[in-house]
Amino acid sequence: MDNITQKLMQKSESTKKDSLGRAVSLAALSLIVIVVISIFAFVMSRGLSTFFHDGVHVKDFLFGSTWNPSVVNPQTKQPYIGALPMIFGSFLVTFLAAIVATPFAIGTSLFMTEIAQKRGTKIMQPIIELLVGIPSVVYGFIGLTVVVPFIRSVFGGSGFGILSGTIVLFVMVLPTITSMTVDTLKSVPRHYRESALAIGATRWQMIYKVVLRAATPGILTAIVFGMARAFGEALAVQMVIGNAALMPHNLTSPASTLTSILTMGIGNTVMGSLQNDVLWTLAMILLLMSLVFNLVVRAIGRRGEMK
Amino acid sequence: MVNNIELKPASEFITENMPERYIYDLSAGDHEIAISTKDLQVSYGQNLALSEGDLSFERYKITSLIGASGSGKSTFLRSLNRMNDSVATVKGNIMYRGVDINTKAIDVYEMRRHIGMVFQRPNPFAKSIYNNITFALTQRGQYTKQELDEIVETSLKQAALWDQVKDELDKSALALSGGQAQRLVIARALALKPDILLLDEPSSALDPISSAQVEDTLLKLKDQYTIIIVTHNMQQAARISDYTAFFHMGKVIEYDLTRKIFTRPKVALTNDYISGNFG
Amino acid sequence: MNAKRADKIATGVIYAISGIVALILIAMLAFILIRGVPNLSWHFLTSPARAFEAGGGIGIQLFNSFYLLILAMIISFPIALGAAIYLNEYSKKGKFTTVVRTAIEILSSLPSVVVGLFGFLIFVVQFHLGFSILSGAIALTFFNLPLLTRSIETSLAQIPNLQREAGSALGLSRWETVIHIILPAAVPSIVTGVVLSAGRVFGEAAALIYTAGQSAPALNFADWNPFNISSPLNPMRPAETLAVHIWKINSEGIMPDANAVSAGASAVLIIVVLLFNLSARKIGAQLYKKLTSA
Amino acid sequence: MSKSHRGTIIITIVAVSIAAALGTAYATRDKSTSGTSITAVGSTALQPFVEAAGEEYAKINLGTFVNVQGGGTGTGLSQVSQGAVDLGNSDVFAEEKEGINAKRLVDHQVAVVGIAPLLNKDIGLKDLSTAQLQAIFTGKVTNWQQIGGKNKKIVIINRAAGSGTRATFEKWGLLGKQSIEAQEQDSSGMVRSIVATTPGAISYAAFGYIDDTIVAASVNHVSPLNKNVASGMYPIWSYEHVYTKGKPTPTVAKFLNYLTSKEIQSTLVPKLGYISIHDMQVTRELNGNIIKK
Repeated sequence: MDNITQKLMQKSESTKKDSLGRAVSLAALSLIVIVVISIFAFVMSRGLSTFFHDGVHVKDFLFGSTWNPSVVNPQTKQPYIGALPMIFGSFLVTFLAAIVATPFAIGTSLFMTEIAQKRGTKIMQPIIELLVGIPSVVYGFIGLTVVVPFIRSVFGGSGFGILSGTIVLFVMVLPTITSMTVDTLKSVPRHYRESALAIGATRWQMIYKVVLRAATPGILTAIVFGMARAFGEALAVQMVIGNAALMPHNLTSPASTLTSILTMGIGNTVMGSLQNDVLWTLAMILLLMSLVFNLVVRAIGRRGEMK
Repeated sequence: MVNNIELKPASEFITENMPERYIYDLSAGDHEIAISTKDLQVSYGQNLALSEGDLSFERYKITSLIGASGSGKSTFLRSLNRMNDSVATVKGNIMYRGVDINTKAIDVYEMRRHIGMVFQRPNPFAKSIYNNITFALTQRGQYTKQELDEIVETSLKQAALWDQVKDELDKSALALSGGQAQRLVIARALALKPDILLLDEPSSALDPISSAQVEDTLLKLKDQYTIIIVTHNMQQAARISDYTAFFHMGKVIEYDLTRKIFTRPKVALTNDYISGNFG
Repeated sequence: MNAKRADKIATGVIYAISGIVALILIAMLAFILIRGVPNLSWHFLTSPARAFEAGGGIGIQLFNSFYLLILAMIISFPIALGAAIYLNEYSKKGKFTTVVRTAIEILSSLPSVVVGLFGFLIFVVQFHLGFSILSGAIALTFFNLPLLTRSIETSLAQIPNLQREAGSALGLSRWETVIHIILPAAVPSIVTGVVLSAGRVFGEAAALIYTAGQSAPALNFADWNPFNISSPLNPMRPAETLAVHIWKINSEGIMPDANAVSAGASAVLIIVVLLFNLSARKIGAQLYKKLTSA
Repeated sequence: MSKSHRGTIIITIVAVSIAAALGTAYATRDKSTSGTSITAVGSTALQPFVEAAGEEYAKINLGTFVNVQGGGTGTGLSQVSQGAVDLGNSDVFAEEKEGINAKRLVDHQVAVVGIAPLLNKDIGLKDLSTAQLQAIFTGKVTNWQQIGGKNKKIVIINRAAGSGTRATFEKWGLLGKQSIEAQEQDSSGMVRSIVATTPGAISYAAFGYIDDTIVAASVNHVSPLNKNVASGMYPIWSYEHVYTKGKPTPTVAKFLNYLTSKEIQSTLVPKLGYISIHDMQVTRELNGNIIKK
C-alpha cells in the first residue's frame, strides 16, 4: 500500500473535526430541548398540584366563574377557584385582536408584495420591524395614556376592558402576522401571477383568485402565530384590561386574562400554598395553549402540503 | 490536440445484427487504469437511478459521459467521489489505487482530495480569489506564504485565469464573471493536486466563449490529470475527450474510444442518440 | 368595467390600510418622543434614579440594560448558533427534528412571564444566584434562544447548496464547510438577526422583574473589579433595567416627577431600539457589500 | 503558519489573559465589602424605604451592603422563612398570610402606614362612614346618589388580592368584609391615576399617594392625617413589618436598629409618607386590640 492508500484508510483530521462539531452542535440543540422540557415539567408539576395536592376538581377550575382563591366557599368547603373568567378573557382578546389585525396584515402584505414592491420594502418593511421591536412596556404605557382615556370618553365606563386590550394587542400582533404573510405571498410562484394576468385578469382578480388562494395555508399559519403571541402577552394587557376576574358582560367592562392575573398575584402569594398553586395552574394553561397553537400550525402546514 | 471528428448522419451505419451493449475492455491493452467501478447501483429511496455501471477510466485521458437527461450519467459521476452518499444508497465497488473506496473504512474527506469535482454552476466561496484557492489547503497542512503564493499562481495558470486576475487576488471571488468563476473553481480543485478531476457539465451554464476557454483549460490539464466529464454537448465530447461512455435509462450502453463512438457506433441506440434522434 | 372598478377600489383599500399601519407607528413614535425627549438631558442619562425625590435619572438602569444584554448575548449566541447549525446542516427530516422544532416553537411562544417565574424559582431561589444580573441573563437567554436560533437557521438556509457541494468536493468535512464557508457567507444576515433580537431583549421586562430584580443599587463606576459588590461588572448584583424601571415607575413610582421620568425613559428605550434596528440594516448591508465587492 | 493555528493561538492568548485578569481582580477584590451584605426581599410598598435607608446605612457603615428587592409580601415571607434572605418585608402580620409558619419568624415593626379611601373629585363626597364603605365595597349601593353624592355609578377599583394595602383596607375599613370582585390594579400609583380620571371611581391607597388629583375622604369624620393615625382616632392603618428568621444576627440587628432609629424615623419615614413608630400613641396587636401607650 502506498502512502495515499494508507491515508485513505485512516480517519482524517476533517473527520475528527466533523465528529466533534457535530457533537458540539447537537449538544447545543439538546440544551435547548432540555430547557424546554424542564420548563414544561416544572410548570406542569406546580400547576397539577392544584388538582392532586390541594384536591381541586378540574371541572370547578375550568368552568367555575368565581375567582377568589383566598376565600373558602362555605357550601363546598372549597376555595373559589373558577378560572373561566380569565380563560374566557384570554380567548376573547386573542380572537378579537386577530380578527382586527388580519385584514390590516393582509392589506399591508399585499401592498408590500403585489402593489408597490419598491416602496413596500423601503417604507413598510422597516415600519413592520420597528413595530416588532417596540417593547411591550411601551405598548402598555401608550395603551394606558392614550387608548384607555379614548375608550373612556367614547364609550363611558372606566375605559379599562376587553376593547382596550384588543386595541393594544392588535398593534402588537400586527407585525407578526404581517411579516409572516409577506413571506408566504413571496413564496407564491411568479408564473401563477403571470398566467393569471396573461388571460386578462385584473390585478385584483389575480390577487384575489390566485395569490391569496395559493397563500391561504401560510396566512392561516401567520394568524395562529399572531394569536399565540397575543395569548401570552402579559405586561401590556395587564396595564389596560382592568384585571377584574369577572365574566366580561360587555367589551368596555373590566376583565382579565390568564397572564394578567398571573403576573399580579404571583408576588403576593406564598410558595406551596393553594393561592400560589392555582396561579401556576394558570401558567400551565398558557403553556398548553402554546402547544395547541403549535399543533394547529403544524396541522395547517400538512393540509397545505396535501393540496 | 483537439480531435477533429466530423459528426456524420449515422443512419447509414445501422445494420441488422448490432449488439445491445458494447463496453470497450480497457484492461486488455496496455492502459493504466485510474479508477474503475464494478456493479455500481445507485438508488434514491425506491427509485433505481443507476444499475450495471461497470466502467474503467484510463489515466491521463479525458473521458466524456454523454446521454439524455435522467440517463444516470451525473449520478454515476457524483458516485465516484461519493457526493451522493447523503442523498442516495450507493452499492457496488469503486476501485481506486487498489482499494474499494465505496466502503465505510475509507475516509471520504481524504478521498475527495484526490478525486476532485467541479459542478455545473460556478460556485466560488464568498472569499477573495486568493483565499478561494488556498482555503482547503490551509485546512489540512502547514504552508508558508511563499508556498501558497506559488500554488495560487500555478493553479491559476493551469486554469488559464492568471493573467486576468493576477493583480486583484484580494478581490472577492463573487465579483468574477461566470467563465472566470468556473475557471477559478477549476483552479481551486487543482490546487489540491488531485489525481482525478470529475466535471459535471462544467460549461453548460456558460456562454460560448467562456465555454471554449474551459475546454482549452481541460485539454491543457490532460497530461497531469485524469479527467471525467459529463456533458450534454456532443460537439464538446467529440472535441476534447479520448473516451466516451453513452448512458441510457440508468445503464451504460456503449463505451469506446471517442473517435469510434462518433464515427462508427456499435450499438443502434448510441447511433440514434448522437445523430439526434432523441435526447 | 366591473372588474376594473373592483381592481381600483381594492387598490385604494390596500393603500389606505398600509397608510393606516404606517400612521399608527408614526403616531406612536411621535407620542413617545414628543413626551419624552424634552425630559432628556445629560444629567438624566447619567445620574442614578431617586426613589422618592424629583430629579432622578436612569444612568444605572441604562448601564444595566446594556450589560445584561451583552451577557445574555454571550450566553445565548453560541447555543443558538450550535443548535441552528445542527438543525440546518446535520439533522435529517424525522421525528426527532419535528419534536425539537416544536420544542423551540413552544419556547418562543411561551409567555415571558412564565420564563421569568421559572428563572426566579430555579436560579434565584434554588441555585441561590439571588436577584442578580446572572439570573436575569439566563432568563433572557431562555427568552432569546428560540428567536435567535430561528433567525440564524434562516440565514444558513439562504446560502445555496452549491456552496456546501463545493466544500465537500474539496475534501472538506461538513463541519469545516459550515464553519469556514457557510457561516462567513451568512454573516451579514446573521448579524442583522442578532441585532434585531438584541432590540427585543433590550426591551424585555416581564422575564426580568423576578430574576434581575427591581432595584438598582448605586454603582461605583471607578471600580471595575467584577468581584466587588458595587462594581458595575459584578454579575451577582441586582440590576433593574430600563424596561423594568419604566414598568416600576408606572406602577409604584412615588417620586413627584414620575411621569416625566417614565416618559423620558420610554423615549430612551425607543431610541435605543430604533438605533438597533437601523444599525442592523446598515451593518448587514455593509457586510454584504464587503463580501461581494472588490 | 496556517490561519487556523493563528486562530488557536489568539484564542489561547485571549483566554489566558481573561483568566489572569479575573485572577488578579479576585485577588485584589475589596475584601471588606464582600463579606457583609444584607438581603431584603418582599413588599413593593416597603421597598423604597428599606432601599433608601440601606443606602444611607452603607454610607456610614462602609463595607456593609444592603440589597433590597421587591417581589411582593408573599415572596418576602416565604423567602425569609426558608432562610434564603436575611429580611422579609411585609405589609401584614406573618400570621395573616396563609402558608407561612409565623412561629419561626421575628417581627420588627419599622413604620406605620395609614390608608385613605380615594374618591374621584366629581363624586361630591368628602366623608364616608365605615358602614358606607362596607355598603359600597360589598355592592349594596351602586350609585353615589344613594349615599348623598352625585348621580354617578360607583366604580370600584381594588388592589390585587393578597396585597397588603387591600388586606388592611378590608380589615379596618370594611371591618373584615371582603370586597366584591371588581377591577384590580397591582399598584398604588396606577390606582390613583385611575381614580383621578374615572368618573365615580373609588379606591384606597397609602397616605403617601394622596395628592390634589383625587379626594382623600375622611372616615367616620376623621381626616386621613398622620396625627390622627398616631392618636388612634383614624382606623385604617397598619404596621410595616420586617421579619427575620429567628433572632437576627448582629449585623442584621444593627441595621434593624438603624431603621427604627430617631434619625431615620424623623427624616426618611415622613418623606416616604409613612408614620414614625415613635409618634404612635397607641399600639395595636395582631388580634386588633388597641392599647394606649
